[in-house]
Amino acid sequence: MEMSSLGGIPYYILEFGDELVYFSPYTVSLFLLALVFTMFAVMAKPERQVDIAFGGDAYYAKETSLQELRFRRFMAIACGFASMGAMLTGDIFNFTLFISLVGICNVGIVAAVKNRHVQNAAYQYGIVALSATVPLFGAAALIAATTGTLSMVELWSSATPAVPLVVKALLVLGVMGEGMAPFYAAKAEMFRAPGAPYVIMCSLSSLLIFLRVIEVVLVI
Amino acid sequence: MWQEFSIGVLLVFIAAVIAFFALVVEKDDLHRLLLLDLVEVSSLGIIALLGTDLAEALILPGLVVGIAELLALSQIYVIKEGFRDKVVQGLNIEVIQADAPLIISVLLICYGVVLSGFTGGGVAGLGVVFYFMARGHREHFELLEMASGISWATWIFAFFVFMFIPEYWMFALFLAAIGILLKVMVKLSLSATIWGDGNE
Amino acid sequence: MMTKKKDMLRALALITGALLVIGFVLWQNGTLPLVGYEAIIVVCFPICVICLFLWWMAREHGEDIPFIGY
Amino acid sequence: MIGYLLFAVVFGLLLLGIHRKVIARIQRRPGPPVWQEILHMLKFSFKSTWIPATASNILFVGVVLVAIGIWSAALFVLLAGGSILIIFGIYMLHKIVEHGFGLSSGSPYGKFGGVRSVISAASEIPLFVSVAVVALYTQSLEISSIVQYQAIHGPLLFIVPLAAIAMYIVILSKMPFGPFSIVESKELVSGYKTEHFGVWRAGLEICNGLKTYVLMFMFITVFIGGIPIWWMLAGMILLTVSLSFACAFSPMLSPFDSVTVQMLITGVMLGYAAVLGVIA
Repeated sequence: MEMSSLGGIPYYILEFGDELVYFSPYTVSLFLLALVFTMFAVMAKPERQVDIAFGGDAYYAKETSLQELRFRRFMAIACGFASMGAMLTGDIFNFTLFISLVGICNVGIVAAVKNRHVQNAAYQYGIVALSATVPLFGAAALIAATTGTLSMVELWSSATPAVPLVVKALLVLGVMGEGMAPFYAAKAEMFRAPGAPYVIMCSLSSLLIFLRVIEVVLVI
Repeated sequence: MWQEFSIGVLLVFIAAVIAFFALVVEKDDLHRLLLLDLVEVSSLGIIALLGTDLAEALILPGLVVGIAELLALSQIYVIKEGFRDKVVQGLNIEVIQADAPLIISVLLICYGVVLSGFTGGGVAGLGVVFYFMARGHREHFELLEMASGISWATWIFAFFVFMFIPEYWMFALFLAAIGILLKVMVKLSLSATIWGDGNE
Repeated sequence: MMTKKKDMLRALALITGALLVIGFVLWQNGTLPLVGYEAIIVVCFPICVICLFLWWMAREHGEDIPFIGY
Repeated sequence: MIGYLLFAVVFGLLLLGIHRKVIARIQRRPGPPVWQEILHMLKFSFKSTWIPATASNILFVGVVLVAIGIWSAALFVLLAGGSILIIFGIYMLHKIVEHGFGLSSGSPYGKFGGVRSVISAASEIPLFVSVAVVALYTQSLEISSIVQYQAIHGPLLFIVPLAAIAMYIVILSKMPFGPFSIVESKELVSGYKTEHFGVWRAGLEICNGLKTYVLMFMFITVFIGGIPIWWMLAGMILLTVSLSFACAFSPMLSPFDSVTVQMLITGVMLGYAAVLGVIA
């Protein structure tokens, strides 16, 4: 499939030697969304989540301590930058690195909460994210081995040999492992954590990297 | 050559499958953390099989990300299990209560400084790790982090010298060697003290 | 205090509304490409709408529905 | 352009009103007038509002702006015949908006609505599969190329009926009162939008109108082809009525059943795509 028929015709391709960054309508719109939500994480105060005291009519609002807030805000911003990078980069290996960074940051965002259930969920998620680096980096290395290049623009051109389907599947598997956050929502332990602007960064970054990997897999 | 690469990839994948199987079967959180390292190594194996300069350039970030994730996870584990408040007073073994650790550490550090660069940093770092583990420590995380940051900046600065004023390459070389030596040493010593002793 | 806030909201609604109109005129002229005009709409339209609503919104202790006044 | 945008908002809200009316008639109630949703939007716009004390202030307001912004962008991409992948992305990111609405207020009802919207992520995969099936035939994801393909080969509705059904179910899951609308079920008060009242709700209504318009427009364009605007509007009303029948005759599923059904549909769609891929 042609590159222009997928994410639109690229406006601009920026090259640093063999690394490259490219701006197509698709990547730019995803990038801007990551930027907007990172700005929210920078500026917004965390909400004070209202909880009902069990067995009575009393309710109270959870407070987020300043130290916890600082750390989680930092992690959320780092996560935003990592997903912005993953949206724009045109280099397979950089892409995988950014994605594993998103994985670490997502773990970091929830791990700072002082709640055993939340930390347990973060730990399990971390194990999945870490083991997902095997298919992720493996796929990048196999792409380099089978085609001799890691640049997406070169992979588009028909001159380079096609990437095997198995390798694409490995790449998708890796991204799915790193971006597990939305699926952990089903357990609700992770999202029980207060701090909306930061928790939202988890699910946003996961969705964004899913969306980008679809494009990457279709074009290479 | 393609033949050899295919065999190598096959072997690495078998290793990865074994490691993943172990990870799935294991139920204890700490053991899973340890097994993760095994899993991680196989991904480095696939990259290493490329056998080019590119592979070398790719392994380093891969390794760094892997180690960072591992450290973060072990930290979460420590907090999750409430090991944070446990006081750690060094290894309580009779032999290393004497001056032996000091001498060994000094020797290792001197040798490391002579070697310089990445390897030297590793050797010297080992000396520091050994000293800390033997003697207990009252470390100052901020200080160690600052030293690491400054040495990293020196390293980067040296690269700029290489790029813009190559006449001074000798100076830049020494700067880079010392920078990376300090950085690796400090990083290693940090990992020796990470199972905190509640005095931060 | 309350009126100051309202003034600011009205000003913001007017500014973004003016930007929308200017964008339209420039697009008709051909100086601004369609994509640029659309970008202006995507950014300004939500701000304009919300500020407009907040401006004509009923006050806390005033009448329930403005314009009609009961 | 801005005129078209406003028209899309109003017409989308009208479609939602028709949806309510048809459901009411099926249930032998008189139901509200069809322009009720438009009146709702206007009414909410001058109700007094504030930001709850427990809310995360900037996020609380910001998601409303983002919600309107992304669907305006989706409308423009659709009109320009751009990539269907971008619309797919915006559709998925609407989930983040819902999540933001729910989490930012601090209310437990909102939070559960937001979390439910995230677990219903299973409904997106049929959409992707149907997009992939379409791409298999047209060799492009540009809407303009899809329209051209249909001008030559006839509507995709008859070529890949299962893909059309999958996308129909995806749109169904976004309609209010449907079997999959677990995010707005009544035990959660109003789900993710519980705490967004007054002006914020008016903004959300604008977003809903745009969203309905864009989704219906996309369905007709992708599966029937480029048709004149009057036929398009008539088609959208027809589509809405059929969706209303589907909503009125089916109970709302419990969250886990809803996700399970959507997963089953996804499985069927994946199999279908694989079969088509082998044949093609």
